[in-house]
Amino acid sequence: MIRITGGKVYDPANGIDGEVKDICIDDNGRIVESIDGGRTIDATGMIVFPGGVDVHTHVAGGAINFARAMTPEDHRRTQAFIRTKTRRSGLGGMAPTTFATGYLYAGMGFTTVNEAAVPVLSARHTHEELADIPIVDKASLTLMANNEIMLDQMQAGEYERAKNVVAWYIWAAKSYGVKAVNPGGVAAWKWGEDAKQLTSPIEGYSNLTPGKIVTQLAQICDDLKLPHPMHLHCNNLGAPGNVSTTIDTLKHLEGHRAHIAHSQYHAYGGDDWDSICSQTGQLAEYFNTHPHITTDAGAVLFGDTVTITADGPWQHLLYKLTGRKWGNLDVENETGCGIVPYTYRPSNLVNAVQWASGLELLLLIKNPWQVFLSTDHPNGGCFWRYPEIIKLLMCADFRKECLEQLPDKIKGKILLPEIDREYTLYEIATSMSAGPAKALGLTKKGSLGVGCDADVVIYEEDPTDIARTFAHPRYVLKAGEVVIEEGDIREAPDGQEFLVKPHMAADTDEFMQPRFEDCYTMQFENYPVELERIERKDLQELPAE
Amino acid sequence: MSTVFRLKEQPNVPLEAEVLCPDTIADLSNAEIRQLTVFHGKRQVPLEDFFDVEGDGSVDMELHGDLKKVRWVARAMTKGSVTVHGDIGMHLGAYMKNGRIDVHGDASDWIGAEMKNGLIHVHGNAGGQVGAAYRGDMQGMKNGTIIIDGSAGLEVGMRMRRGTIILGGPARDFCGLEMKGGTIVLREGAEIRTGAWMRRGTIISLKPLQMMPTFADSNEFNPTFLNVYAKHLQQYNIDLPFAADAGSYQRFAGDLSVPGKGEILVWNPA
Amino acid sequence: MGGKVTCTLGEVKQRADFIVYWGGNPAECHPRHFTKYTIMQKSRFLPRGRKDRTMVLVDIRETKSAKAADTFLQVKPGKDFELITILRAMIKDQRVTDAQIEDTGMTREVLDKLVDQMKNCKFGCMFFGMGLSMTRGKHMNSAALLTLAAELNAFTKFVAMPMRGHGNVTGADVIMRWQTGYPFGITFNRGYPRYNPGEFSTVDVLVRGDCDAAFIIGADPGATMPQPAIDHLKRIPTICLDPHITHTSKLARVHITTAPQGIAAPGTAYRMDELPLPLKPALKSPYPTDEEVVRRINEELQKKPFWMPEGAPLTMTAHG
Amino acid sequence: MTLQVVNNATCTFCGCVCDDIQLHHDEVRIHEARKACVLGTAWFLNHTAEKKYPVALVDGKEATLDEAIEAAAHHLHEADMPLVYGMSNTTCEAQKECAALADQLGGLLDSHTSL
Repeated sequence: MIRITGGKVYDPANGIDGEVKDICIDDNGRIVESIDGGRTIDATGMIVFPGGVDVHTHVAGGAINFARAMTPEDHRRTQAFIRTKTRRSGLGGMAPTTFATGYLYAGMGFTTVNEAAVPVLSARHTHEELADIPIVDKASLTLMANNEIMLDQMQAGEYERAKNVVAWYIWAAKSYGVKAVNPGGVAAWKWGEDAKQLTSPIEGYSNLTPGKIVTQLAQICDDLKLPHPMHLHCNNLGAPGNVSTTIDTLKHLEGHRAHIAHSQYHAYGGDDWDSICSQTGQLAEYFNTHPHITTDAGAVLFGDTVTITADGPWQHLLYKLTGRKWGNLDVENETGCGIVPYTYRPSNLVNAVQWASGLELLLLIKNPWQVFLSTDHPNGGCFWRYPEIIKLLMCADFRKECLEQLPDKIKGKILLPEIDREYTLYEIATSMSAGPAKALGLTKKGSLGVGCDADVVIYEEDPTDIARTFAHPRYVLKAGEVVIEEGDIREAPDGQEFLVKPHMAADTDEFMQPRFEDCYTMQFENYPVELERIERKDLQELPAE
Repeated sequence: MSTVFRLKEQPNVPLEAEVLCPDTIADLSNAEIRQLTVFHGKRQVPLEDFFDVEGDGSVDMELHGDLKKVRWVARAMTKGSVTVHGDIGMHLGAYMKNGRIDVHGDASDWIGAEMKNGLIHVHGNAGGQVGAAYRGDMQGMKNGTIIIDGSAGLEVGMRMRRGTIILGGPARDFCGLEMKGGTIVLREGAEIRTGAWMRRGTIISLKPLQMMPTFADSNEFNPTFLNVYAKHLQQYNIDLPFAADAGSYQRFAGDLSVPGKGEILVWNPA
Repeated sequence: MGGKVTCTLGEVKQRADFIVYWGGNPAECHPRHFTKYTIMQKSRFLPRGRKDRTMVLVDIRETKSAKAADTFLQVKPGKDFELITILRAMIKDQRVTDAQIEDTGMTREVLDKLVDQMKNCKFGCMFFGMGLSMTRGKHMNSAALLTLAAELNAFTKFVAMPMRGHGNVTGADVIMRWQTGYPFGITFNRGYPRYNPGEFSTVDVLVRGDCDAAFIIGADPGATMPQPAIDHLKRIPTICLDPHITHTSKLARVHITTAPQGIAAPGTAYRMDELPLPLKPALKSPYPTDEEVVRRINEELQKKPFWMPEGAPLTMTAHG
Repeated sequence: MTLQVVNNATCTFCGCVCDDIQLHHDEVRIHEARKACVLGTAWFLNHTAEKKYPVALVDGKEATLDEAIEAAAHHLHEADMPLVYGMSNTTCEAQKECAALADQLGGLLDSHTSL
């Protein structure tokens, strides 16, 4: 039992904005009305947040593990977590090891993460890695938008079948929902092509367009009653002028719930790399008038990182542009992924536009319940740099200083210099915790309400440096256990995984088996991840319609 | 006065001793130096368990003994000198920024790896990856000079960006692999795959080389820069032939597979 | 600088119309590779199966696999690296002389055709075996082929993949990457992982005598390593886990018999394309599993004092 | 006697890791491995559930499992630079324990890949 007393509490889920109140935690790791006895943590003069929730990150699975192998030079220079008698060692950096991933997230007060891209074939592998990420709770999303068995059903107009296929895959992968990447484009990339127009049929299909895939998949996610709506990585990522594709995609989503991933990468105007400019105004306006759609920023921070996405065409372009290392991994029948180490530089005009665009979206979308903190780790920057973004959001003066590093020709290409908005602590708590938890449908996360998981962060305000405040919480509690205290990792307990079991037609197995055997190289029976492999889980069975 | 280190106890397993560096010991007393931590395998022990130390700290160090298992000596040194009497282990002078290292004996692998500047002179033989990049890094040595009187192992100067490596004896395979700049002088030639995948830079060999197929054989010549370069090398007591009456250099350009703009000059005595 | 461009075997099965095996003999070493994953399969994109695919075998000698190939190219021993580098130059239209080509055992005509096939296929895949990766040049030979495959993506879709032998060695690679950041050749002597093949790789460590105890599992270095390495294993306390009494068991101070994986021990194994598969043991072994024995050793060690000094820092900047 | 059947069993002999093998066994010995290649068949048929070897040997003498585990832990704990090597013919679960072992020991960790 723990009582946190005297702290200013920011709990947007319950409308609490800086009120001094006690938070009580029982022995089951839940927040309760009151307790008798137990430890008291004096948080007088400090601020109390619900634990952070990362709605979109890449921390486990084949792709990030590929990136680890490609960047030994980064591991050599990064933060090392030293082995203790009870705690495993690890390395931070651009693609941290699993153990370090847990330490780093918890170390800045994040207690729940969503691994946003899992090919079903590597789901078993991803769960093994997730199990090795300590402290935080985890969810994962299955990559669907280029799955050929599903696309065939959509092409044939068999919506119900397509829906069952999606449900079957979610359950086979033991995941929490659906991620759609570059719908139709990855399938085309396997032939070295891309899908850039929402209304032209994709390579290999007669009438199936990316637009139709987007609409139907969003409908499927709604009909399956997934707690998290379709999580969409739009077509045409990173390309000048792609904002029109993005808006067009959003229009295909009218009437559906959806979460748009890393919208910074989808908010550009211009015709080429020289004329690229920010079009975040347009995109933010769309969000401001469509409150049922959420997004995460996918903000870019200057410095080294490794880009890794299921968007193979974009990766090949980056490889050609940078001449650096390139890894690419295509997965049968499902998806592909590419990996390129990259350095974002303020002197580079394109990078400067990207940097500004991410912040602009966070500042121009008015409702923090709609736009969340993310860097699309590791693509725009490493997740452990989130405190830098918080500082940029909270201090207009600091933004102005940073703007001075940008090249002169940036003038007129970005909106950031004209924006004065500064996030309040309440808005930060919304954008990094309450909002993403709600979008993910995790009802016990992102809230300090009675009955919620006692994931609590206590920061000591450092008025001279907000980034420092958020990078070094005084205490972090995970399920009521003090895991970080005075900057040290005290405990590294295992977190749990969130899974859903969607409803599907009884004959789905029989339907899937012959199609499966047609395109995969492993046995149908050996393919689904066994439920008992996931040791600590929170399983939600979804009702039929 | 130099600080003198004598190995008194032969390490059983590798001894990682990056504290044996002028930058670390310069301002320390003898007693403090003795207490510096070295890693005998995984055991963290005081330096004095393995070394007798004479004198207080200075920027000049002398090491004596069979130091084959002693690694990381003079890591990232920026000043002074290190003189080794005996054989020395891996990573000698890796990341070195300035100063001078002399080895009167043999050196192991990765000497001067990713060094930025300074001079390393090995009077015996060296191992592989001299002045090379560590795994995954884009660039090996960025400047400075490494002289090996004897032979060297695999991947000499791998991905080097600038600076000079001079080998008195032969090099093994992949000398100048993925080289990006700088100069390698081979007085006794090399085994195979010299200059493989090189982008830029120069390899000068005084003995015939077995060339990679992806180098184009161009003209024979005596470039004037060699004249200047030969004079530059005289400070290290290296004689590079350049007089037209003594012979000429055959020039190979490559590696075409990259395609790169490196050159390999092979001396053809008259 | 190159990279690694690869795919799962299902992609090869479905799409690859051009397949190269380099330095491997799948007919005898991976007998079902042809039929299950590559040339013999029919798919929606390659409905006629073998007829829709072209296979080239490159090796230093004509093995049984050559019978299955459309073209067999006999490279001179030790010239793989040179040949791959020539191909890298040729796909970029760089001039290589006939004499240089012939030095690898090839002719210009043969290579022109190969380059043409590589550039004009719809989906190409190169598999490379130990004939490439374990001969002179070693990891550079593999790097050459991976780079060639990456560069071919300027013209078409092209991937490359090692033909891993040795059971579940891929699993070890994958797990070490996520737990330590590195695939093999790791030391934890500073309390966190560091990596340097050549320094921390086993043959080098043993030959130089750089370790003073060895724990060997799922391998028999006593039978396969060079003599100086074996001699060192004899000198130091060696512990060996194996379902059989092996050469290593005989020189070891401690041998523990364990259940063979997949036959009597359950768990997971990774296929060469890094896909994990569940194991379904048929038999119940009288011996414990490897997993159980190593876990018990770990538990036993937990009871002993920890080796790191008290008060050592918990984090630091890595040093390598 | 009727044999028991395991469907879709996985063969770990080579990197193909075929997972469509049908094993026919009598609990002691596998009599048939359908769909397996020659290498896989040999692999399955050459292992039995018989107790052919001692549980453990310590310094060449038969020992109990407990004694052997204690001896192993003792040697590894004493060493200044222990090596953990191999991991080809074993499960991922055991490999994870091996990585944990090397981490706990502060030793070297390496697989067949480095050969």
